[in-house]
Amino acid sequence: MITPTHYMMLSTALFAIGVIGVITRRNIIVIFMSIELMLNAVNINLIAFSYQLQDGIGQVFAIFVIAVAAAEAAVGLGIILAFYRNKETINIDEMNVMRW
Amino acid sequence: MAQSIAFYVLSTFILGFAVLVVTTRNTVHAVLFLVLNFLAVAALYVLLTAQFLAVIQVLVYAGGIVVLYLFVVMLVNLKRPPEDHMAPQRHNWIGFGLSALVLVELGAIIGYGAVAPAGPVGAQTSDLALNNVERVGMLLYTDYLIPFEVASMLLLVAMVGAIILAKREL
Amino acid sequence: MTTHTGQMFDTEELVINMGPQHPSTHGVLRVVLRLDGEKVVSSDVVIGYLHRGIEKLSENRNWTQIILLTDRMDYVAAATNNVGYCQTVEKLMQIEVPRRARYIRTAICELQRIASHCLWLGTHAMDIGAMTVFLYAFRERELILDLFEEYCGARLTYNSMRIGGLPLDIPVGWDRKVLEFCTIMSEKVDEYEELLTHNRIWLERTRGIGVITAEQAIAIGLSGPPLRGSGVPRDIRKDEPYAAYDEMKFDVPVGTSGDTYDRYLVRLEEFRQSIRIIRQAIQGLPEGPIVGKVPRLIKPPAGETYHAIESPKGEIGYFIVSDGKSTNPYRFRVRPPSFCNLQALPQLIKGHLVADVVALIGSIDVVLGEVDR
Amino acid sequence: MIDTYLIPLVKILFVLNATLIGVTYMVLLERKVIAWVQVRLGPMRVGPYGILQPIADAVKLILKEDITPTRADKWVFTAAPIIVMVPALITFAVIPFGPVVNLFGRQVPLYITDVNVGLLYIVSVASIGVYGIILGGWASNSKFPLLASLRASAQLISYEVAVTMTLVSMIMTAGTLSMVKIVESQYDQHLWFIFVQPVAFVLFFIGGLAETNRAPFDMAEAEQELTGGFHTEYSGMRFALFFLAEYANMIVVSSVATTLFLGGWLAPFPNVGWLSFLGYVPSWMWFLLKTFAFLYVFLWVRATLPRYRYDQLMRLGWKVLIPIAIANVVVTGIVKVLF
Repeated sequence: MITPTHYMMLSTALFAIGVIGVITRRNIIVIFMSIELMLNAVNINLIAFSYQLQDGIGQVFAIFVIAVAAAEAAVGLGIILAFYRNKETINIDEMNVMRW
Repeated sequence: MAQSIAFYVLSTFILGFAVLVVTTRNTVHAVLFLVLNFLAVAALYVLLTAQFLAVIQVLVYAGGIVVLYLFVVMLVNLKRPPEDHMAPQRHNWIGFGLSALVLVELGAIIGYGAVAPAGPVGAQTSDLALNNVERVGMLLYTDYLIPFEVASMLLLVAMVGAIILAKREL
Repeated sequence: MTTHTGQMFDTEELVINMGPQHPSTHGVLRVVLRLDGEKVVSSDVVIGYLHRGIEKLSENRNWTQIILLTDRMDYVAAATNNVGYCQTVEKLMQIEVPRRARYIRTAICELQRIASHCLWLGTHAMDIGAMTVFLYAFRERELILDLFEEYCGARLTYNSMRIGGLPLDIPVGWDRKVLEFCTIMSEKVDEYEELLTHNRIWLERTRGIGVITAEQAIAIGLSGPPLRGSGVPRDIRKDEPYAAYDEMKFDVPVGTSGDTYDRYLVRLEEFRQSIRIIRQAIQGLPEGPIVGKVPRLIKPPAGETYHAIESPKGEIGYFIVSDGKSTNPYRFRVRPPSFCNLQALPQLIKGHLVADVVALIGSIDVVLGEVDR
Repeated sequence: MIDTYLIPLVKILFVLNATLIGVTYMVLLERKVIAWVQVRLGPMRVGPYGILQPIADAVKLILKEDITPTRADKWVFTAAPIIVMVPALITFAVIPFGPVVNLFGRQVPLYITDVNVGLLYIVSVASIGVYGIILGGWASNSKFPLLASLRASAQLISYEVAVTMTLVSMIMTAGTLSMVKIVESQYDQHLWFIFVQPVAFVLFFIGGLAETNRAPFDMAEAEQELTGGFHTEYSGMRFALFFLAEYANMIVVSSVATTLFLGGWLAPFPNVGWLSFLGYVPSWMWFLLKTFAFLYVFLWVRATLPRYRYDQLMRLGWKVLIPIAIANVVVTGIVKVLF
């Protein structure tokens, strides 16, 4: 029998993978993707509880999370493109100046 | 029983593809694994009777956001691998340590938490499962109308912002 | 760490090799495009993939054999090449061509113009994506090829002229068939117009694309429909009439804005004018001999001459030097219209999109056999 | 046991096979129809009137050498045609070919499944197909395919917005997302939705042409411009998959249009007395006939119109179709509230 604990474990593990990705990788696109993984981990939790409690609010919040993720991806990737055009790199360790 | 099998299979896919996303060197491959991960998550949503969200996950995440990632990956046509430069002050073990800490912490919360009750009986035929779209839609357009409108404003702002950032000359 | 302070890097330009093996460069034209996204920043036109040395070859052939070589230049308008060459030699030798021969030459030239424009229309429309027009245009071209086959036995490289006149008189009943063809063709031209002229997509694809002003066109040395599309009413048939054109009534269509659409309209109107000329030439065909007084051994006197006629693609001119001693020309040089018109291509496609490049190559109507010779 | 596993399995197999055969014959139909438009005969050599041509084509494509360019990304190159083909096929899961009928003494619905998010399912699955196109172009490691795949993906994403907005107004009209219920709702209202939402129908048709990369929006595979498009480097069976997926997508779009606008499996004029004999034609037959009519229009358009330019296509999508689609949603909403 699958209990909400199972879903929480899954979501925790997914979140941890996302954290590792964000911290260890230097390719900023991969870092962004790791953030998406973390957002998905959150969504899994929300939906699992929505199912458990038979309440649609969890799903509503998940939709908001997706909307925020879309906004984040659009702006973030725009910044990456603008940055790449100027510096020809997407290595986050080289993004160490506030202006150029 | 079938639900358990489905859950474990999907979990394996989700975690396995997530690990591949984080570890693959080739960014395009990483994006592909991300898509597969999202599709598996969508299947998990179906398992949780959130059909509408599963469809939105595929439509918005897999079909929209990740395509954007793929575009950017293809546009930043890199001449040298992005990983070859590493700041001297950078220590990867801190990252692993931190995430291990997060994992332990969350595990502890789950472990010490009250023993969770089993899933609701007959969830597959409940109202939320059968009229998923209506229920979620009702909530979105009544109780959460203002957050919904704020989210739409956020998307509009993000759209304008992305265009201004990415366009070379306006 | 490398810092590029104050320096803006642009996204890399994409260099694309269009051709020599590309479905819409009309043969073996190679265009090297430097693209910014899909926009053409600059381009190089590379030619010479079909060079056969026809001009040099001609210096080692006798005067009659060269007619056959001229077939191979603009192979979609071989008869026009023949006429141009024969008239140049006639001018050098001052041979009077009988009136009947001149009338038949006129009719053949105009038939050839329709055939060439049919091929142009088909491929040009095909480049822009309207593939049905291609087959319709080829259907009518087929009728012309049948007429040519009946007249001289060949369907592509006719070798249909001789110095001083024609090799053969027209077959019995040929004139009637040509008139029948004229009736069919004038209906079909309306059909093409129905498919394209007012088609929204066609208008959007051709209007304002590759605009070239009259001054620019003259400066580049354009001739034929591309020049007339820019509004310059230059047509050798009118300005320096040859064959029987001085006895024909026809108009020279000109465009106004010099874009792809105008060049298209000019050529479509030329279809109708050609039909008009053919009707006049066939209906008013005089009786008489078909060959003038030509010596057995063709050996023009020493001297040089340039003579140009209006081929479907523009001004095709022959410059021939004879030393008066040998039975082959001392120097043979062709001014091919495709080659001169092709010079406009880099200027035309600059700033346009890749899709327009194929439309513009089509709109100036080049034949690579003539460009490279 | 039979109802839960065997019958769905048989239906899946049947639909899958019928689709694949339909797709191959779609190719023949296209060649024939375009040939007739162009006063030609089309394929005539293989079998009487060329009806065995698809089989000959399939044999040829299977036997051809499967070339992978040297510097291509092998995995992605192999995966791309599959990614294009699979979404095109699994969309048929929710398309209703007919109502529940009595077959060998059993109540069998003539659709594989009826999910409560059917229409959104189709849209979302279709949005996966774009990956195959992007990746196919990218993995070939060649310039023309890359250019074509960038074109194609931008086109698909833009028109997806327009089509989805159109479908929103249809959802509002029908009041449901389930494909079966949409047809039933047309039965209840005694009106095909094409008469309720003519604007949406036109938008959907134009969007469908663009979504399936058909003329006049076929710049992704514009042979005259890009020497074949994103599948230039593909050969043999992999190319065939791309090719078949395009036709499968056409059938999907036609089926969805039939379901949404043309009353799905319903017979026309059920109220006209002397036309009641139309009701004797089986329901799936009506569905197929309507789908076929829609497909024919696809081919007809291809044979008639020139090709749009890429920027014009984007302008049409963003500045014409999407605003009209949104306005249509608003108008539908207002009408719904008022009446």
